[in-house]
Amino acid sequence: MAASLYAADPPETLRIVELEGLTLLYHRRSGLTHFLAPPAPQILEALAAGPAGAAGIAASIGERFEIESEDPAAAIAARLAELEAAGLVWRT
Amino acid sequence: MARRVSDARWLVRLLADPGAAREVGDWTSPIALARAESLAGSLAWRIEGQALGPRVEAVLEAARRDGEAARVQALWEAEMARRALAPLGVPIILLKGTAYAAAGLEAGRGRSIGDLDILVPRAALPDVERALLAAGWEWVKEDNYDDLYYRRWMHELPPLIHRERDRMIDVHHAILPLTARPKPDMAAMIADRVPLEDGLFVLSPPDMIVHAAAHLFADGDLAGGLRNLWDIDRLLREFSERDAAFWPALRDRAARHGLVPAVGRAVRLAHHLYGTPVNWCQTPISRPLDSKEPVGSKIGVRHRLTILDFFFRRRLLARDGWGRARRPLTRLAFYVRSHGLRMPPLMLARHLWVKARRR
Amino acid sequence: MRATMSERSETSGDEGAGRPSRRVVLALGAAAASTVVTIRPALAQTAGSVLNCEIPVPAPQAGAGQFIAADGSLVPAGTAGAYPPLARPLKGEEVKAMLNGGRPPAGVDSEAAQAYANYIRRLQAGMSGFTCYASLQMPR
Amino acid sequence: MNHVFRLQVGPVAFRIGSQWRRPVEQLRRLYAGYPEPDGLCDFTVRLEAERVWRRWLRPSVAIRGDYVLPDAAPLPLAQGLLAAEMGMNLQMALGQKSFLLLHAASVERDGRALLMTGHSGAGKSTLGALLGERGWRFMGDEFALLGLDDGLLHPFPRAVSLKNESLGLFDGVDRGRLGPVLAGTPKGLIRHLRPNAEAVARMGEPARPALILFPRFGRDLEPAVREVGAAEAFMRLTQASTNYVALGERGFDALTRFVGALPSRAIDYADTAQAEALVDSLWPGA
Repeated sequence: MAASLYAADPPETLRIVELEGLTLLYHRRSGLTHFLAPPAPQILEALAAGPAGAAGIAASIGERFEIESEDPAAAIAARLAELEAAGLVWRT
Repeated sequence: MARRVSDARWLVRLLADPGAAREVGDWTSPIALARAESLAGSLAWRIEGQALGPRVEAVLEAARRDGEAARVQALWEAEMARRALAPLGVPIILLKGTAYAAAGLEAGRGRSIGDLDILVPRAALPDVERALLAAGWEWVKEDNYDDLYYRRWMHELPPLIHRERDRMIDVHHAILPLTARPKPDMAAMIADRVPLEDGLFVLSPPDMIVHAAAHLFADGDLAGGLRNLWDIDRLLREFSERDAAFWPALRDRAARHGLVPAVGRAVRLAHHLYGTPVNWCQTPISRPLDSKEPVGSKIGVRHRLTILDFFFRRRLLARDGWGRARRPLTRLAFYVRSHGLRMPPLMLARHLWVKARRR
Repeated sequence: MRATMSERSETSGDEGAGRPSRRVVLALGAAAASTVVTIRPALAQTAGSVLNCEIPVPAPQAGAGQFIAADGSLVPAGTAGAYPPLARPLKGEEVKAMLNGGRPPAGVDSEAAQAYANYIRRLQAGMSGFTCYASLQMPR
Repeated sequence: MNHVFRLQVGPVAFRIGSQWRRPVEQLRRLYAGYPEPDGLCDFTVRLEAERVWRRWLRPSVAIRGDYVLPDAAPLPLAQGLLAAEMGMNLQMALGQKSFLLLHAASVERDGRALLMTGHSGAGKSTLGALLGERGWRFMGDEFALLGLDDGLLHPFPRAVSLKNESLGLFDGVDRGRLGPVLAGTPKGLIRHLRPNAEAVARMGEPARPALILFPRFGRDLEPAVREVGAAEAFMRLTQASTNYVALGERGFDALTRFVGALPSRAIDYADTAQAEALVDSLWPGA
């Protein structure tokens, strides 16, 4: 479970528009529009480099941001579950 | 074009012969007809690029885009089902419109696609049901009789709907109700499945035709029949062009599944209405099943419509230029027939009794 | 959606989706907060979903705990001749039967059902259950 | 069908067929002066008896047509005009794919358009119709059509459906523009009002949008203005659109451009005079 790797569709299949700190994302594959709040867009950015697990994503986000969380990997895992339900990431 | 459009012949003619589009004066009726038969997208692709004027073009363009949106949505729903069921390791075979779109077949072009239909081995049904319920699908109806009826006699689970995406899925384990007279060989059908790139499957070409024909003529009341017959026309053309051995393969498969009459009728009516080119010597058309005649023999090969075919044709064309259902008696007859096909008379009586009491 | 709209981004605004030029603080959010909200069609699209959609009586934002008068208007709890809120939302299928003068939902007497039906007829866009009601109203 | 009426409203043409004469006669009177469609009608609406005998016996009108949704109660024949209007709305809501369809009222002044959207009962329809009588060009009170490629608002000036209290606000208009009184409808008392001659004559002229308003009406509300951010406006407009999801990426493009380029405000008002004053104060360049 903890070892699950997640994948996301390549960035060129997503349309992203920023509106007031929220990310509006059009997902070509599903034809659906999603509103994303941080850290969901950052997770998708991290996955653009290839499949990764929650800890790996937390580390990659940590390179670019000061993360404010007691347990980043657990927090990322919770966000991944939401992204998975929306079809934006899946387990490989 | 004729002032009054009293049946669906014009729609059929436009599909079969796109050049006839130039003869159409007022497009209102053909469009209404095509929408009523869920063929607007197919028609729009068929008569594309004919300079029919900006107003007509705008409506056709919207229909083509709609078909594209339907394709994206259907493939997405299939993908979400695949993700939900992947851990089971069970083959998931797409059926009907989603299968045509996923396999990139001409029949999928512009086609409206409603529910997601999938076929799985019967033994896998409980696991599939559990996995779908865990992934956000819910029962559409909670009703004991329907549930029991479905589980005992039908070829599919009661319909499920996804609570977030609002889309229905029909999970089949057979292509006809278990109570229907023909007993298709489901093991053979599943064994012959064809893989797609993403891990999903579709039926083999002959089985795809057998399923479409069974669905059209051995089950149901022919509602939406023109669209289903159009699917058959497109599939027959594409498969027979691709594979010289297609016709004999179709004949063998139809015989194996006990569906020669339905497939024969599908081929005859598709040829008759849509001009499908048919290799009459090698098709299942009315040839006695046990015929030992060599292929090409004149005996038993008939491409003319039977008397019964004419009734089917009458039912298929029963819609006017306002999109209204016509010929109520013919429709009623086919409705009654559809129940007769699904169940033996006693069971049918019980079924209708329970339904009536619940009103 | 509401959760997302109120919970504004913690990244500093000038970064956008691009590469950050300096370290910015990113809050990963409470486990329960939602970070993905999908835009759904404003009209229910399939027959199944229409029969399955739900209408709370009354809508929480219209005043939880209020009673429903015979004409469907909301009145203070305990008003004589008015009916208490329903403990569970009604399914589209039940509402359809009720609006057509058919059988009331299980556990609801026919006069109360009349009041609830009137309440539903008064629903307006934006109130819980309106989309469901509107979809039911749309003729096939 | 026995009785047929063809109607052009802005860029959309309807063919309405009825088994009864009356609804078509009422339509013809209500839409007097509208152009006849030239060629293809985009949508077909049918008013027909639900069962054969219901054509004569307690006649009730089932609303059918190209696009349909699960069964609803039919309307009594006396409300046949309403059935026709609902039938046209239904075709637009389910079948219109050439524009982004917003459930909104729109009016135009100086070549620029004001869009008002909100819950029904928020007053957008009444407000749109009123402004249309007071110097603005009325473009529509029910649906606004946002062009997917040009980003313009296209007029769709159907008859305004005035409900209950709002009827009194239009006492001054030419009586000939009013339809029959329809009592006891699912929405109470309804009377239709034909848009004025200018609105009809210019139904082919789109306008560049300039302001989005989310009005809210309430007798106890203090007049107020609140800025609405682009994200909130986007969200609210997707919920006010019947075809946003169906249009896919084109809808996404059109709507993000729309909310990104325009100011959006929510306004509260307790009477129409307040609303008019608020609109005037917010109108760019006013």
